[in-house]
Amino acid sequence: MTDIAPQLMQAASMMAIGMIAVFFFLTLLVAATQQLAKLAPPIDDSIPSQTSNPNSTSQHSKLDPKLVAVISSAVQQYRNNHKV
Amino acid sequence: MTDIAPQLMQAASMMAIGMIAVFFFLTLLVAATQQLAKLAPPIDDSIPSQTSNPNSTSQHSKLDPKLVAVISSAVQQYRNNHKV
Amino acid sequence: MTDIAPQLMQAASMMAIGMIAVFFFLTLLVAATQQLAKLAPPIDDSIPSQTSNPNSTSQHSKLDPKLVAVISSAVQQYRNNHKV
Amino acid sequence: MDGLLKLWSDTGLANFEPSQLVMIVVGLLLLYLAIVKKFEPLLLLPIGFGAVLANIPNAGFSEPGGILYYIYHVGIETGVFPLLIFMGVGAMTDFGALIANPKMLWLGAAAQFGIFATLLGAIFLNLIPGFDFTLADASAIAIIGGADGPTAIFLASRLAPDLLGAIAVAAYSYMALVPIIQPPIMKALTTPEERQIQMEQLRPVSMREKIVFPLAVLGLTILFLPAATPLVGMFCFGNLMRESGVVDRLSKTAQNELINIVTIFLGLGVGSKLSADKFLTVETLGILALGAVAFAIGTASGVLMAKAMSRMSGGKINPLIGAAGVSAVPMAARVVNKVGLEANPHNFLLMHAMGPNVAGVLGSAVAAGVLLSMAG
Amino acid sequence: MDGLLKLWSDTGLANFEPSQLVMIVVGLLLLYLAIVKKFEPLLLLPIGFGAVLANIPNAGFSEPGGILYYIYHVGIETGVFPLLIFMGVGAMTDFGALIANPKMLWLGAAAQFGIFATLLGAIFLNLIPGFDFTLADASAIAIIGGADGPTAIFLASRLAPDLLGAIAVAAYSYMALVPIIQPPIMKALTTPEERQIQMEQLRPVSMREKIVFPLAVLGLTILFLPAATPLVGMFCFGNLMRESGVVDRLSKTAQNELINIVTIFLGLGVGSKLSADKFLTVETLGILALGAVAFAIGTASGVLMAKAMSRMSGGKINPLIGAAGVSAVPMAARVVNKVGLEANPHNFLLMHAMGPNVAGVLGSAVAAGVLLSMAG
Amino acid sequence: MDGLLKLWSDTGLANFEPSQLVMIVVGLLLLYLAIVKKFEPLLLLPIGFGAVLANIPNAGFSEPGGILYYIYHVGIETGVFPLLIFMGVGAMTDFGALIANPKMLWLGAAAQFGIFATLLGAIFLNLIPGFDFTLADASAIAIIGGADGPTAIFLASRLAPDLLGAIAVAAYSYMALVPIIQPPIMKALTTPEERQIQMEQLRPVSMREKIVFPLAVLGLTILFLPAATPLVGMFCFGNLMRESGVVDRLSKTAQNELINIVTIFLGLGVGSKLSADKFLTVETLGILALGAVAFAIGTASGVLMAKAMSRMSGGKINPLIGAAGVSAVPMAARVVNKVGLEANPHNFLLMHAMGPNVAGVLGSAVAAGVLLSMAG
Ligand code: NA
Ligand code: NA
Ligand code: NA
Repeated sequence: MTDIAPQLMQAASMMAIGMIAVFFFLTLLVAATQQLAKLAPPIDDSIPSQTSNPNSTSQHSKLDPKLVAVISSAVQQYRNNHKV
Repeated sequence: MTDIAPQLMQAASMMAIGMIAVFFFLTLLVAATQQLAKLAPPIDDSIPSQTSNPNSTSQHSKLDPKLVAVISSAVQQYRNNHKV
Repeated sequence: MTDIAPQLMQAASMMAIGMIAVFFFLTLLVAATQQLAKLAPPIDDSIPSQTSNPNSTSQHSKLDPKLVAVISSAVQQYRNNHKV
Repeated sequence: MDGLLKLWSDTGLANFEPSQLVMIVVGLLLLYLAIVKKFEPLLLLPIGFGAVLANIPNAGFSEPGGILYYIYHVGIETGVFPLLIFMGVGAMTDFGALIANPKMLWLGAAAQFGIFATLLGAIFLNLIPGFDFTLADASAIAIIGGADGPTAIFLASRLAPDLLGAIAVAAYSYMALVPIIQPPIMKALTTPEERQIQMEQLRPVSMREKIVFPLAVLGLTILFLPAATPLVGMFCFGNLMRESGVVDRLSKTAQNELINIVTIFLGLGVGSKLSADKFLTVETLGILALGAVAFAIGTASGVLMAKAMSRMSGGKINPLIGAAGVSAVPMAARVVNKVGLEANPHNFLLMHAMGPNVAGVLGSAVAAGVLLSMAG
Repeated sequence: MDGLLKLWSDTGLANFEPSQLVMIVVGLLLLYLAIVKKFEPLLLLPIGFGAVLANIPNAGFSEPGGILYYIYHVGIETGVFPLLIFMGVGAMTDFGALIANPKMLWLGAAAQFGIFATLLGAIFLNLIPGFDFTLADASAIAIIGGADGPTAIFLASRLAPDLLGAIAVAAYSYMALVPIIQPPIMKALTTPEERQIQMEQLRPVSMREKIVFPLAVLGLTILFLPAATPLVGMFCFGNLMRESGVVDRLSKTAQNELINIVTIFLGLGVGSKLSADKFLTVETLGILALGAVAFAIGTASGVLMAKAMSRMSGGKINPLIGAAGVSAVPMAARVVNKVGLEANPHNFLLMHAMGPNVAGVLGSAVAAGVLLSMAG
Repeated sequence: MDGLLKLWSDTGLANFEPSQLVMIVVGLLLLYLAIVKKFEPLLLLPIGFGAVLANIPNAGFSEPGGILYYIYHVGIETGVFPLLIFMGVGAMTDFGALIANPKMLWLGAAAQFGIFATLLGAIFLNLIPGFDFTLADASAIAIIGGADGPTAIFLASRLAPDLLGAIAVAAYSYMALVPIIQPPIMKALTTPEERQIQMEQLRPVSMREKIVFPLAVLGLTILFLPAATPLVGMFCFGNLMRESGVVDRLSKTAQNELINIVTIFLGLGVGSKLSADKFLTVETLGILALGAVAFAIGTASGVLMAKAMSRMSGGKINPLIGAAGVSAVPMAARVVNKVGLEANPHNFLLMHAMGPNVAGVLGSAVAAGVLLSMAG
């Protein structure tokens, strides 16, 4: 059995330093992000993060005007053809 | 004129061996595929290979419900606008 | 201060030659393009260059027949569901 | 004045060698075939343009530092581009018709006789002074009979890089000519009654069969012909991505953007091999002649095999579908459908011809493996 | 006859070594996990297929001249492919939830304890005869606890290329197993009351914050941990392309075609490292065991940190979301949502778990930087 | 403790050289211009980000093994990336307006005077101590006046790689500044009456003309200026793919995914050349000054040429369109349209300005060929 004591010491030291570094770094980032919120004014372009996922439900009220035009025309054609 | 006899012998031998190899290989594949058909139970996900080409005709009866909703809404708008 | 006279001479010569070359080349291209117009008969596939930009407005009269079919069917479904 | 002289001394006008001019005309001819005649334009247009670029005096496109040089050495010499094309083709291929009727594989096997007969023919050509094909050369030429572009390019890059340009041009040209080459042979070898045979509708194929099939193909290749695994492996990888249904975004990219990008580069790179000293030789004439022979023999042997199978099956197989065994997907299958419709306006053979058609891809990949193993 | 013998002497049948057969079975097992069990199929399908190809006798896929050889050396040895994946992931990542509630970053920090505990564990394994991990090896193994595929591959390519295959397989496998590994730990460490905590809706986040955030992350990395800048830099580049709103066509390509192309090649290249001599070792068993430990410890430390933060905040934080700190985006966040719904059918934690989830990506990139800096 | 010290000794904080900090600020400035001012964001965003990454101490992005190192050497040093961009731009370009009115080519020719005047100016700068531009340097700087990004990058990579970063930044910045630089010059050199001239509608152009045109351009380039064929050839290849109508899938890929992928890499690679020792020099100031001069002279000479042509044609040509001859597609044409509308609200010059605009691309590619041939 090899003597793993020195390696263990090193690994333990890396563990301690690593966790310190990670927490130190991310704590700085917490602070920076909080500052960021203060600096960024609540401008118009604010968007709720809740709805930023791409699978948002389709919104009935806001139809693409071009699509509406196409459909309207189609309805017209349909009526003409079917003598409604 | 060079003596191509040895080359011809080699080529003829490659022809014979090649055709044997191709038939041997594809015959094994015939057998394997037939076995495969026996092992694969006729499960729900079976799809007729006839209709697996991408240019299949559109199916009237199965409309995307979202599209129907959009169109219904468009029709509604169209009616309101045109006082049908 | 370095003596830049030889470099200047070279640059001036490149300027003269360069402009001559550019005009010579593009003049040849003018001639070639004019010839091209004579050779290319005014065939059916001629398209006005004005309308070749991709943002052309949608054309009401030419609807994709498949879309019309889908919409017609949707209108039918809509009517059935809404007892118009 | 020195400047103008220097500029003049660099012009194409002052430097053209006649052979380069001829090769540029060859390139323009390929562009004409691609654009006006619609001969396999996806490949022949980039190949033709590459041929033009490669033969410009003093431009250095295919010398170290030139873009065609990099494209060729990075993508074709290594074999990477044809293999990626093969992966994309695998992702586009539906083996359903073949799984439903696996005996069609024999048609794909028979049609490979075009390859091996051409191998013999190439050696026979050595009887004519001026021809001196090695066995490796002959093998690379013979694969034209496989009617499969990436297979031909891959094999030529391994066995006869000097002939690569001519072989690729011949392969794609004859694939485009399939509607002209095949019908007379198909009609000469079949009776009107045979051509009218209607075939039974194919059984449905389960998703599970479609997933296991490429693995079975790869498994057999591993066991019996490892030399074919680069081609077969990448093809089956593409097909497995397609059929597994769990990596649709990868499959779609392999079928579209990736294969398009590689096609552009593959074409340019192949075109860069159309240099005068490699192409304007009597060998090229031999390759073009042998390629036509290969397609004709492959078609004939496919039809004859189908005829034999038709008799053995009691007339359930329309012998026309044997012609699709040369691959040339999907052109050959469409030709079968067309000739079938001429004989019987209600006889749609397209789906039945897809079986031998994709079998032909496997068959020529196997043949390529044999050639690589024995002549490589 | 000589020809047939030569052909036979080249077959897989005549050349298989048992270890290659075993590795092909391993590859098939990965394909099974990917296709049937839907274990991270985007990576495990190409990895599995690459493993099969790489172990074919006489095919030379991963020897000079073979396609997997080129893929590995061009894209993985250089670190380019994992970095491009990371760029694409950055372009897909919405930091909105994290910016709205930056304290979630501490959960992403706590969960990295899984990494460092595993580092110690890997060295402890050296007590068992047969194991002899260096500190670099141990670091590469430990990063499995980061639950982030490209980070693991990048670090392994730098610190322990021989272990790359096993590490990548372990990382993706355990990421796929997150729904099985995490819930018991989450339930064991929380009370039913804690699991029912509903969290306040997140505030809206301005576009400006979203643009500056990746630059702030990069800035801090530059100042304090340059060794992490390859990963963090490419990630932030992708995210900036996404959020800036001025290069949508680049952002879309980075999120789709480019990442798909690179994923195919990354998977094949990683698979090519699954050779018998590298994978069929006792080390692989150790790596698989340590990987499971890493995930479990990371989950536990995330949950415990969240528990502490919950108490300090007066019960405004549901401790379940700590489990998302391991990253495994978006699987871990979905698991949090699911376990939350079990406790309270009206409690949708998904968006709240996205904060720690993307924090975990940053956390493990930072941890990777520390490991690179200290063991590299 | 040793570990913490080592970590500290690696931080950016402990290693920053002031010049690196300045370059990071330059990178951030480019990001600001790209995102907030919308200055050619497709290129300046990646360039700016690349500049930030390349100047991180101890990160090694642009040293062997770093991702920017590979990107630069594989794609930019070889000239491959700018040529692929040029191919994509060719596939996006509609020569219809130019074919309908080929005399517009003279405007594209005249505007190249900006290039050659700048060449002289760069040599004159050598009178100032600190400047020591070679003729190759001066040529690479002068091409900024071509107002064409890939042409400038390609030429700089061949003639003056050390100046590549500054040249590319200047080229793209001034292209973005076209709406500010050009209008005063255009107004100063034209009378209100001239600016109100309405032009006749352009004749329809047949598909055949559009197909033959790129081949004619290439043909003339081959005959008279082979040095320009890399640029012109790839451009015409892209255009032929577009207009031939037979390879739409290749053309679409060249216009979208491929050009997007290459743009990301090109930008990062150019940014990696923005290192302190190459950029923080008095030469950069000279390049920025010369670039502005080049744009101004190019605009002026284009307008003056158009003015002359207007008089000769009896007032059928609006001299404003001469400004579009610098290229900067499509920005310069839009500026022409805008200035024209100011003079006459019913005067839409956009389509008429597209002719000189695309002529300017050809003109500067030809000029680049002359410079390569004489200074290379
Ligand atoms: Na074939
Ligand atoms: Na993580
Ligand atoms: Na220009």
